[in-house]
Amino acid sequence: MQWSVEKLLKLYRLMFLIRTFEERCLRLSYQGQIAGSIHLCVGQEAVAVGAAEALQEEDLTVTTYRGHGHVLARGVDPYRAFAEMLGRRSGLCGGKGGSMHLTAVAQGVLPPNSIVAAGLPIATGVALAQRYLRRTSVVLCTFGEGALNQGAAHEALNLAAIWDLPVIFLCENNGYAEMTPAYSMIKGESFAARVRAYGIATYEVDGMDVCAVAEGTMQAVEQARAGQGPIFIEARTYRFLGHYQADPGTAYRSAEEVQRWRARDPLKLLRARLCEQQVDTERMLTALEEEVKAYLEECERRALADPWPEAEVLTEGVYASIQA
Amino acid sequence: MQWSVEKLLKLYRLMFLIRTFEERCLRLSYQGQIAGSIHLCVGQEAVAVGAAEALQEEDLTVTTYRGHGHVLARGVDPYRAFAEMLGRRSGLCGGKGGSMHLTAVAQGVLPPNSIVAAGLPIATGVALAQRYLRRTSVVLCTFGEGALNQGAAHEALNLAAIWDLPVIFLCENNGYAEMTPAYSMIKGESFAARVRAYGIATYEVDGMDVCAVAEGTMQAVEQARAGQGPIFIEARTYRFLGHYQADPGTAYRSAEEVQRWRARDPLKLLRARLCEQQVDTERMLTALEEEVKAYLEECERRALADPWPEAEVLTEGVYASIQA
Amino acid sequence: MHPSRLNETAGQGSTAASSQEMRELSYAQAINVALAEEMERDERIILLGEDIGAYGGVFRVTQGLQERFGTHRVLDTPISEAGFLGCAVGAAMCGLRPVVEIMYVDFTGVAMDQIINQAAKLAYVSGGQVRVPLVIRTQQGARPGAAAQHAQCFEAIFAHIPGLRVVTPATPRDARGLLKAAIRCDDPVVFLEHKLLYSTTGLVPLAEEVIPLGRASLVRSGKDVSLFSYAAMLPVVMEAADRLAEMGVSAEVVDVRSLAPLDEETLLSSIRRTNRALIVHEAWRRGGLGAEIAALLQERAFDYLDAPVARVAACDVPKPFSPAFDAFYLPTVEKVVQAVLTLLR
Amino acid sequence: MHPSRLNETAGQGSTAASSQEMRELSYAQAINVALAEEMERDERIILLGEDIGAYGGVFRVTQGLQERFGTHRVLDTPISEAGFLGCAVGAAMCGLRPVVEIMYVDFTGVAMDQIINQAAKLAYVSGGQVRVPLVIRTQQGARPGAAAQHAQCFEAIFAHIPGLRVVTPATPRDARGLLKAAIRCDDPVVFLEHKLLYSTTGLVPLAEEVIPLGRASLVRSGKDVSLFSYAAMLPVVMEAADRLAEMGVSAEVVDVRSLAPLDEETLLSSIRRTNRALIVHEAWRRGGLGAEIAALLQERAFDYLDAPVARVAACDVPKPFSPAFDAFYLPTVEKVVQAVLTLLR
Ligand SMILES: Cc1ncc(C[n+]2csc(CCOP(=O)(O)OP(=O)(O)O)c2C)c(N)n1
Ligand SMILES: Cc1ncc(C[n+]2csc(CCOP(=O)(O)OP(=O)(O)O)c2C)c(N)n1
Ligand SMILES: [Mg+2]
Ligand SMILES: [Mg+2]
Repeated sequence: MQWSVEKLLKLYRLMFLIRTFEERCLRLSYQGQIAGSIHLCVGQEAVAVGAAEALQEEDLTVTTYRGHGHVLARGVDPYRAFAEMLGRRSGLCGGKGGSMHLTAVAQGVLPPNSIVAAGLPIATGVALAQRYLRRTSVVLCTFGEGALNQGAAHEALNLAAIWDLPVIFLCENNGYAEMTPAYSMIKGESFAARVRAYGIATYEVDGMDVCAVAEGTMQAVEQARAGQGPIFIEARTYRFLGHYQADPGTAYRSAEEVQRWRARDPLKLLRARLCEQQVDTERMLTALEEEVKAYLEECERRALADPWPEAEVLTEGVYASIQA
Repeated sequence: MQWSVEKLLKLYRLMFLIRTFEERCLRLSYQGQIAGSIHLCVGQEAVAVGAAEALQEEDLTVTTYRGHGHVLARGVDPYRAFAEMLGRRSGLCGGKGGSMHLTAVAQGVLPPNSIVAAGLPIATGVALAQRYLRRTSVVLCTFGEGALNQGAAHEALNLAAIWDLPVIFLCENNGYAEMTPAYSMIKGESFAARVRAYGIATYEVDGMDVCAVAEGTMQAVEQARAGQGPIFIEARTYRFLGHYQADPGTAYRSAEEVQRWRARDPLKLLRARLCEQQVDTERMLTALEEEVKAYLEECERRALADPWPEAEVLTEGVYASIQA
Repeated sequence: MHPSRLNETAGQGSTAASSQEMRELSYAQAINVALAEEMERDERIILLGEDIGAYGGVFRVTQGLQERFGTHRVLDTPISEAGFLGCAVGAAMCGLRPVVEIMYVDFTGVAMDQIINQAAKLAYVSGGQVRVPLVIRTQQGARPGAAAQHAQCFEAIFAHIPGLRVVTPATPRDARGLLKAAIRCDDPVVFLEHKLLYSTTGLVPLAEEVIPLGRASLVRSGKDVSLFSYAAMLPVVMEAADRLAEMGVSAEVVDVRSLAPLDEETLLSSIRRTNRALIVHEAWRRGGLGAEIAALLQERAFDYLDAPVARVAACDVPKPFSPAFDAFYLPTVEKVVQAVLTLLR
Repeated sequence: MHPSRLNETAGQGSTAASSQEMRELSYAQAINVALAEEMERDERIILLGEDIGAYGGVFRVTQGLQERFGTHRVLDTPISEAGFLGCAVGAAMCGLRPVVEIMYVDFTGVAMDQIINQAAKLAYVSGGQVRVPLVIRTQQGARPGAAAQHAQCFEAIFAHIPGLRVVTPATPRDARGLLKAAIRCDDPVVFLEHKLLYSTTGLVPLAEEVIPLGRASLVRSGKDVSLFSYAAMLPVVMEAADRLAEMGVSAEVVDVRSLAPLDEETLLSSIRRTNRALIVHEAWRRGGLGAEIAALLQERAFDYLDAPVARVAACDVPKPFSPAFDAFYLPTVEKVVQAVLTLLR
């Protein structure tokens, strides 16, 4: 597929924005500004940006606690994402969701999940609704390879298969589930074989190459939108940081392994590709990066200045109304 | 494999005993003597008897609500099984379990389960304990094909695979889960493919041919006992009656289909095989049948005469002791 | 009880019914009618569950609905409760109004994450960006010969979870009217039927009747003691009330029916008049809904209490199979009468 | 309280400790010590859970145990709670004594069938042919920034289920002693740790100490009011008691710690002396364990009550993320003090 420089720059900008957003979050966490656990996708940005590139505005995303990238890639305002992670009134969920539940329905982002694999059945239902309502939307459902050890994942794959639902199951295989190496928890080498056994076609893509992810996902989206049922994509990727902010990510993997993957940093790879295509890429990218940095700094500053939610809203919204 | 006439007669006797036991249960149910649901395995006796034939005394069985056959095939006293189903004090579980939980630890029968697929994780743990305690026992875990749509089944298969546990997963594919045709709930034709994706070897056997089941299970038992991990056997079979006593089994399958399978009644098939091997089979079998009938009539009679459990035992056994 | 409340409740009971044309339906039929009427009214309603379509449900509740509304609206599912309940949560967030059947409440064990962590929470955590208008229909309770994994009552578990509504009808009329309200409600509702009630019959208005969630129903007025109960225990309690009447004791009976949120006012107004209360349910006593009601009544009506709020419930053991245990395990008319007599001593 | 009981309880508290050599341990370390000591003593004990082996557990509770006891005794599992919990049930029936770690209590949602329908019932339905000596260790509760699916307290759910024992320690000493008892118990025990307590420290005897299940602990004597609480709420309640003391109110504090079966006698003897009680827990109020305790106290000590039994608990909403909500959502010292003052009015 041909990728225009503009398009590649757009993808680069988004990946850089996600990276910078998360680095800021990590700092805010260390400073005690962001409370609780945050699960960063640093290193996995190409998966988020590539997949979102393949979606139309009306498509829907069901992601996880490691979903900041997927959320921002759908065009969600980073200021409101910061505000949510900071627990402010202006946050996407008014401070009720936090890092693990960044919801933005206007951008097609349904509530992300922090129960491993719970999103798969939900995404299947989202897809059922699309088809039932004769919408052409497809559903992007993202999860880690560890989720495929959870029973709910299997039930969902089977349902999506027998009902031919328009879901793209995007498995981000980053090699670890928390501190556990992926291949120590399965016999053999293949997660995808499990999925094929349900009668679902599977692709594998290089999760560090945003164009490869986008191309794979586009093909999947096309099939799903054409009513050819669910598709499974396994993106081979890596998280550069730990499982969450309190994990340096060093106890269970070698520095050498991390280095090997960092050499394939999706930002670096795209930068290299851009450099091949255009002469003054470096200058353009530097300018772009400066712009993004300044933008996010401003977003963060605004969010930090925002007020906390008020006590009264605590009890609001548990039920739709007192009386149905 | 060579099967002696004595051995075949023994298998016939057991299958006939199970058939007769269940027919008596059905009558007792219609008479209101047995309360609640009973799930008969009429038509599937060859699976129970063939599988048990492959086991040693120290091996363990984890079966289901449709497990009367598996329980009796392990040599459990039919009188105590009747008594349990009748809710009597002398029942296997003192009347606390009933049809769905006929437990007989002395014969290697652990508590059967009435939650679909819950037995698979449990059997996996039973196998873990055998290996840990350096026992050579293997575990026979039986379930229907419908159980493979339940997440717990997948989790268990994966655990058994990665830990190489000595479990024989025996799937009785009788074509229906309650009133739902098996193949309407999966895409494609294969349950076994799912299992192979976990790195577990699978066999398929003719579930109406007791010798075929026994041979397949023997091979599986040998492998499992040799530490070659779990094995999956799919026995193609059919239940001649409904899902449970209140289901005539006619609404969702054709009379022609039932007839086709009844033509392969495991008792008939074995009778035919015996006739080929020996001249006066008919007479021997008739005598054997009469003996079994009389025996079970007596078992039932005794059980019916037994007293009900007393009120005091209701609260006994919920906890091992008041104070740990 | 405020007079106005009394009238309201009675209007949903039987007094006001004289002006309405009625038909006799079984509890199972009443649920079937409610589903059909609502599906007719609102295309967004779909049904999911095991054997509910072609077969019409193991308890025959969904009979004829797939034929009438099509396989796209009445979906037979694999044995995957977590899967299809989760699927319903997703569909509910996106414009459908799914009604899921979990064949026995006991099987919610395999789908509890989707109920507790997903259905109950996603609307709230999203800050109201989504709602989850989902009905989880299931049936619970014991019947003779039901064993430990097919006889439980889980209302206390569901009622403990903020975000869930829990309802349990005792009559065909309530079954229809409450289910219609549950389906129209924008929250996840756990709708608890009782296996013993399916074949019981009663009058149900021909006309539309939506019975609001969150309201208890006064089914018998009395002045000496308040009996709070629901579902299959209600007939037991009514029989006990008859017996008590013969003994000169006037018992008021309230069908709690909406278990979460509770209709606190109706319960409180009753006990403020009778000064004594007994709660009867089939769930285990320890940590059952009776505990919440007792705690609430003594908190908010302490000065009205002439005796402790009492409870009659199932014995705290797994339901044993043998019918010989049933009278010891379950609440009975006799136990209710005795408990009331103790209260009055 | 019987004097004998009081002594017993105190013996497990601090009075009798003077004769014992003590060491300071954190709550997490105390659990680690208990596991190590028991595993040393009894080869049948194995551990299963996610990231508990090589890594030593996300909360570092099982640190060093795999190294010490081997990979055959400390098993890292896939993310399959229903699978490995069920596996532990099976192993427990056949001679092992598994201790399973479920990383957050919230994740029991995916394994609830194995807890409620299997672990709790199989011994009973088998008529005692098997027992299920299984410990389910998990941790619960809120901390700042914990959102709805990582901050719940499910003790009321487990306590409702006959066949389960439910325990929750508040101190390192209790953590060690109660866990040892749980491991030695032949029943399934849900052992609820609290994430906020892991880093708290306290004195733990060097010598063997097994603290019996089923006994509450009197941690502070008082005469005006009884405060019943447990786990991470205990420090809150103790601080409230200090504040109340400054105001001239003498509050007795009982650590309920064994939540099912409950130590009814200790709770009753306390309220019979103080005539007023407040229950404080972090689980939701509606249908929380406080309901059971309140119901019980008014049932069995009605004539001793000078005021209704009161409850302070979490607000009935999913735990919202923002720390700004915490003081409104959770019980606080202030709320406890206010509730007591109301009781005394
Ligand atoms: C049901 C459940 N079990 C355990 C956890 C704790 N947990 C959170 S993330 C995680 C690892 C998930 O691994 P993977 O699916 O590969 O996703 P990744 O974090 O690598 O993106 C675990 C075990 C959980 N959130 N839910
Ligand atoms: C978790 C769960 N869901 C549903 C049921 C109700 N149910 C009992 S048996 C059954 C069908 C099982 O089919 P299969 O596994 O093929 O076994 P079979 O009955 O055919 O032997 C169902 C759905 C149950 N017992 N447990
Ligand atoms: Mg991963
Ligand atoms: Mg079947």
